[in-house]
Amino acid sequence: MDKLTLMERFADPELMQQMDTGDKVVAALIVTLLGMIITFLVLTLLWGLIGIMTRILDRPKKEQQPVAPVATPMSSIEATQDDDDDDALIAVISAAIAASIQRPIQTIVVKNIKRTTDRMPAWASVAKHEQLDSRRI
Amino acid sequence: MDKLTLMERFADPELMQQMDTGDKVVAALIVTLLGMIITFLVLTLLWGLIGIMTRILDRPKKEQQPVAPVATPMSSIEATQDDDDDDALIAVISAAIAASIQRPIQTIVVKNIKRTTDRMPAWASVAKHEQLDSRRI
Amino acid sequence: MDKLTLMERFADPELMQQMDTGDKVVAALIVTLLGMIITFLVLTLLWGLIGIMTRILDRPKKEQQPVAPVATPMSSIEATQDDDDDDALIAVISAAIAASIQRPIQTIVVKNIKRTTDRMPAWASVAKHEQLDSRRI
Amino acid sequence: MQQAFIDFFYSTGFVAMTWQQLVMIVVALVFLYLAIGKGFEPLLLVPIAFGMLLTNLPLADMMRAHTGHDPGGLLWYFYQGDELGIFPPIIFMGVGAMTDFGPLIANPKSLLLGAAAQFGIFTTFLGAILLNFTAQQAGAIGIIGGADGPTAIFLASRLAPELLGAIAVAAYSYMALVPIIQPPIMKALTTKEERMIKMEQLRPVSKIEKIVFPIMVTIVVSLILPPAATLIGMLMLGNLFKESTVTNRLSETSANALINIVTIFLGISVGASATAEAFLTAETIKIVVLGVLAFAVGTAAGVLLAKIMNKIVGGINPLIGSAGVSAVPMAARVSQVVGQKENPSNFLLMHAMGPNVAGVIGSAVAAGVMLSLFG
Amino acid sequence: MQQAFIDFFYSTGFVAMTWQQLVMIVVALVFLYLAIGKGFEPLLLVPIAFGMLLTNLPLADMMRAHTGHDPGGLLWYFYQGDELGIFPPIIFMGVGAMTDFGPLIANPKSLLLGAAAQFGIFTTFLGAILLNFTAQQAGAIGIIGGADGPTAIFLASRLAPELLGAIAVAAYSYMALVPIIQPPIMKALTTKEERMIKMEQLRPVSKIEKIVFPIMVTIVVSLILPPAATLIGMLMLGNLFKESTVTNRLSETSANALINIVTIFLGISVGASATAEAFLTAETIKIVVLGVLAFAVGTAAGVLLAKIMNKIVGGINPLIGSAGVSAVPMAARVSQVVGQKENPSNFLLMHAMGPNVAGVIGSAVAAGVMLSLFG
Amino acid sequence: MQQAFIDFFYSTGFVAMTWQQLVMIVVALVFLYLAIGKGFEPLLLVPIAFGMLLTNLPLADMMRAHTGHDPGGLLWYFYQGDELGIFPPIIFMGVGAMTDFGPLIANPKSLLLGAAAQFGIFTTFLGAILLNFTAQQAGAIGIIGGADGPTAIFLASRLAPELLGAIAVAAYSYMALVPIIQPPIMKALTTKEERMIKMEQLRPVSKIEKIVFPIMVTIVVSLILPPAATLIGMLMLGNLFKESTVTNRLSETSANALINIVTIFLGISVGASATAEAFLTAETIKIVVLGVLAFAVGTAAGVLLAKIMNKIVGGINPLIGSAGVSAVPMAARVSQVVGQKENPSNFLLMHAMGPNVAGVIGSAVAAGVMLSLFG
Ligand code: NA
Ligand code: NA
Ligand code: NA
Repeated sequence: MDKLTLMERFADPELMQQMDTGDKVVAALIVTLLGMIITFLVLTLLWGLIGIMTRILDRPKKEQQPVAPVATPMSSIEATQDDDDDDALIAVISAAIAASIQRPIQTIVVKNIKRTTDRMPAWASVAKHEQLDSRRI
Repeated sequence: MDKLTLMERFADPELMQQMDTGDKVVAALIVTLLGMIITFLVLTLLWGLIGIMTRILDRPKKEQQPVAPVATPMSSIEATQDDDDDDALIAVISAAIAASIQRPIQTIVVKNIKRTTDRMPAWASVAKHEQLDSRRI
Repeated sequence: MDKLTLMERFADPELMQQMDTGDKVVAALIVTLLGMIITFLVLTLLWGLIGIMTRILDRPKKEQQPVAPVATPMSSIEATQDDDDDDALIAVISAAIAASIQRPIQTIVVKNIKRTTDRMPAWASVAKHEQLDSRRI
Repeated sequence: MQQAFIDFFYSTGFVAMTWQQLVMIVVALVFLYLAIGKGFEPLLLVPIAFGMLLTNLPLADMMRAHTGHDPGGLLWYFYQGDELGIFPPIIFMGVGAMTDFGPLIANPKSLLLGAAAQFGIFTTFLGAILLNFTAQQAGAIGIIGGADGPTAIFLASRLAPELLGAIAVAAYSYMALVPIIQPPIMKALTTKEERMIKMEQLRPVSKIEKIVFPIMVTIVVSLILPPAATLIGMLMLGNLFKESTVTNRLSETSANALINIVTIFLGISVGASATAEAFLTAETIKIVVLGVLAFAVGTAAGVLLAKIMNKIVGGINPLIGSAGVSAVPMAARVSQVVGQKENPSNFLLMHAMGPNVAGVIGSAVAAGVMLSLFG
Repeated sequence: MQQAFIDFFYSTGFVAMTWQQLVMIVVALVFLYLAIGKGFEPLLLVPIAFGMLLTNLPLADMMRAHTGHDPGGLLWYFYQGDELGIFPPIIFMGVGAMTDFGPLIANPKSLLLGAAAQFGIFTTFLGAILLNFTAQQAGAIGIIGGADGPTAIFLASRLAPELLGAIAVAAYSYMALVPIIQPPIMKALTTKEERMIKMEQLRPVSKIEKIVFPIMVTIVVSLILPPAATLIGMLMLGNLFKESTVTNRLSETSANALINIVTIFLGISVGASATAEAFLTAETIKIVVLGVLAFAVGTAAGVLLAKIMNKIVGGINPLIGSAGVSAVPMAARVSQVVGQKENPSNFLLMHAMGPNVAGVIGSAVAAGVMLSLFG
Repeated sequence: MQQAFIDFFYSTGFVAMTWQQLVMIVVALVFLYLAIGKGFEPLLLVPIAFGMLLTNLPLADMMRAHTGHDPGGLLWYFYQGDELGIFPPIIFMGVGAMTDFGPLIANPKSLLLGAAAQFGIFTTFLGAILLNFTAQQAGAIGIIGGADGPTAIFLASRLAPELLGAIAVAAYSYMALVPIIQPPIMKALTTKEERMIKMEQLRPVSKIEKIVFPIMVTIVVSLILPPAATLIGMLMLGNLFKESTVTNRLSETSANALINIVTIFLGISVGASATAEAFLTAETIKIVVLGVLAFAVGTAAGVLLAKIMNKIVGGINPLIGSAGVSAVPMAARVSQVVGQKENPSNFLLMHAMGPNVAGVIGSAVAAGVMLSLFG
């Protein structure tokens, strides 16, 4: 009886009950080995592809401004996890940082916010307009 | 024919049609009585259990700060029923007004914003963080 | 064979395959004509009904303030398409104040906004109240 | 060509319309007017009335069941959520996530008032039996007096689906009419002195009590009345989401997006079950009459028990008894308004919220009794 | 062990992939590029393209139907909402909750332009018949010219489910291309003087008119064309939620959480219906060609009728006629942009919104005609 | 009358309750305490525990299947979303819309750590075989070590639905216990010097990389492991919604209303699958033991590979290896906290997020292997 048959019996709940422990362990070890090899294989392949992707996409963009996560001290790291264009949000992140590093929140003061563009404001209204844009849904 | 059979016949839509009005009324009165007794029984039991719960839970917590409902004067109650405690909402509505009366939004300059409390400001961002925390969902 | 039968055959996917191109074109032309006539008929009827509706509903309301759409310059419309959010909220709060105290919006400059209460700020709380009102859902 | 037009003409709804459908369309328009123009329960009456309009448009056939290859009408799909008893408990979860049981925990004898006000349910049951309804139908009709829309729909879907439309419309209509139905009864049964009674401030309720309460109620009520477990369980789960404070995302969603979505589907499809043939019957008229009876008796029973309790222990304004019918929070507001008319410095709202939320539990219990006997 | 690896190798998608699937994956990637890189209708093209990608991954079998004990693929469950005609009307409700019919009520002769632009639908129908499609298929293909995604999907699901993927993809693609397809046609059919015409400011529309309008349209259109009741009814219900102002919670949810959820499921599953075997056919090519014809004819018809109306009554810039195809609000913006190029002080947007929303009604009417004849 | 009361008494749950149900109710209360009182994964444990409570209330029968004319219990309807494999992928979409793969793209060798930590899955598989589970059950049990709730539920629903309740409860419980389970293992396997290693700043990742990444992963993983396509595809679609920035509405809804709604339904119904008869078995105890083994082995494997990698290429703090088990973001936080205890100026969080999100991909891959072999 070769291993193909072993695996086949192993995969059938009823036949599997009739296997002796030795066969079961062999089959299970094959699964373990196969599983770990495939897992490493797939994730290593992704590693390689990320490398290729980075080389293709990132080179001509080197001059561009960095978009995302820089390994910085805790504070700015936390900041990058969210929409960094949102001051209120960043404020909240600071609050979280303050909380996690056990410092009084009052020490974080947003001193001055100026709005100089004609941007439409808010939350709700953004959604509304985006909806209008996507009206043809 | 005892009442068990009466109730059984009453609960069967077809047999019930054949009952005379007297029997129906008797059965309905039993339902009324039974129903009111059970309703009172259940809610009275809850009353008792709330009493026990309060005695167990509230005694060691007497020093704690009160958490909830105090009989409030009507004025403030009504206030919460209206949306007037919510500047922000009105703000959004006003934005629409501002837009419809063609005022350039640049004319609104927020010069200085200070956060002095430990309130999390924001809406979306609170949710964001909570989501991050619960990422393993 | 009259046109009733023609249309009936046309509407049956199997019989339709057996029709010659001439018949198909005639049927399709009937559909086109019928379709356009009905479309115009329905929308023209709506035009008439809107006219009637306006005459009935709008006359006693002539003095009321205009509610809606004014032809808006493109610039400001386009502005609304971007979703920059953050504390523009505060800007909008000014608009709200302006609206509620009936003053032109340019005159309002929010110099300093302090949060001094532990109030729920927002949106969310409005919804809460509205929900309470509609609790009997 | 001419023939095609004639054919088309006969496919229009004008030709197929019956006078019953016309009547129902007018009824739908009246409900829309009451909801939008008069502000009567608009969140439910607008979808219900619109559903009623859509379902009575001749040939549109939007309640057509899905069979074989025919895809079925849109409203029929929505209606499955009512018929299978899925939507009302979800709404109850949202309601729980909006409800504060604090006033009830602070003053648990309110529960008696919430029980008394269910008397309307059972007297109406009796009335319905006399009007020749079956026991199942009578139970579903009686529950209108519970002044609780989802409970009424849930019970009707289980006991008398053929009456669901009429029962739902009656329940929500009377809930909207609470400020008109209740005050005369309240005044007739109380003296001026009673109405002027000021009540003591309620004690603060701790967070832990508010967390334990929904769990306790779920277990106790479900053990005594297993058929009430679905409604009570979901109500209390929503409340637990809220009071635990660690599941804000879930309580927010229960009380917003989810309840709104379900309300839309439930409202439209409940209205859609009121087709001309199902609605324009003698039964509907009987249900309408029995429904107002249910409300009136329930209100009276609540007020009278509060009166008696005041005689015995004192310090209870009988006006809060009427709030026991549920119709949260409108019935509690009626107590407040009527009380303040007699004594402008009297603030009964919070005290009335106790019986009010007790009434929700009370009608779920009554529904459980009906299911237990006739389900 | 070795055998196990060989078995595993044969279970991978690399081995099973057909060249057709590869082509479809590339097509999906191109759509993703257009949606994300070029901003063409991303809210729909991203989920559609991703669904197209997922469905063509060999052996993943995500469109596998649920049968017996086999649970079925995820995308098949989503697809039921399209196939049973549930999702498009829900999207229409959300669209209604976002739409302002004010410009149409203020200037109701816009309705004629919304009617004229449906000419593209019917000429395309004719074309499709000549290309040997059945009447049902031709009707579903023609509706691409309505420039209304949910209407196209709804009609295709009823008349020609086998073409749904191709029709949906064509409809949304061309809607995204409106700013490219329309301007040359608009310029070719109008003179510089016409394009420079300034239009009078629209009158304000009262709240009561905006409330009555959706109810009236529902009744009138549904009576004339019962099969259009589902789409028109839900569109107008959403609008009523919005305009009544007493059901803000419902309009907010319709226009946000609910429409977004349904858009995700509809988008993915519509894309998923474009499997290689269903999509890579001669029919798809014909549909793509017929679709652009539909858009072009509809645009031209709208402009030409506006031209004629201007000749008769004056004061109408023919550029607003093209907006009658729907594709709200993009077609109206095209009118604005083309108009402003000729005369920078010319603001046509609001005037074009009238024909634009009329076009939505118009295509629902046209869909109703098709369903009435061939459903 | 007396008889009626006796009958009623026998219809209460008190009479019907078994001791097993009582035990389950107590277990549910303990879970509620852990969730609310101790803050362990409350967003899932509260609904799971409440579902467990409801399902074990005698006679309430809320998991009763819909058959013929019997409408079925509420929780059974919710459970269909688990059983048919619909809910977990939707949750994965929401998770994708909240995940930032930037740290992984910036440091792709994290992927190896995300692979290593899956070793716990396969050793647990071996253990489960030795404890006499079938291969299907062993696969579903092993995946607990993936520390990924939706993956565990998805796999259990496909391979061993009879164990779904126990597996889900074990998976979420251990995920909640990550801060307790992992640190001792991490300390035992590393030296103080290793724990003090500071890591280099991560490079910035461009928007285009973040957009291409989810598409690439979907295609590659699905081609190698077609059964993983559903989970990986939905995870990556959610991420694409987020990273493309042109579909904000969809990512917002995926990550809020939609995931919350599905979480409620999934949580309640997963808990509800833990009925007394299904849960109080020797299997559950085995699963609980195997589950903690899976976590421990996975953690150790991650740390050990990180140690080896540090020996080879240097600059890698082995503490980030434990984050490879997933349990995002708690496992990454544990790395941060443990690292900072040795060296207060050490910030490992972002470096640990790489293996952490890689672990999500890793367990989906492992699940795909199990489905491929035993599905
Ligand atoms: Na009640
Ligand atoms: Na159109
Ligand atoms: Na994992």
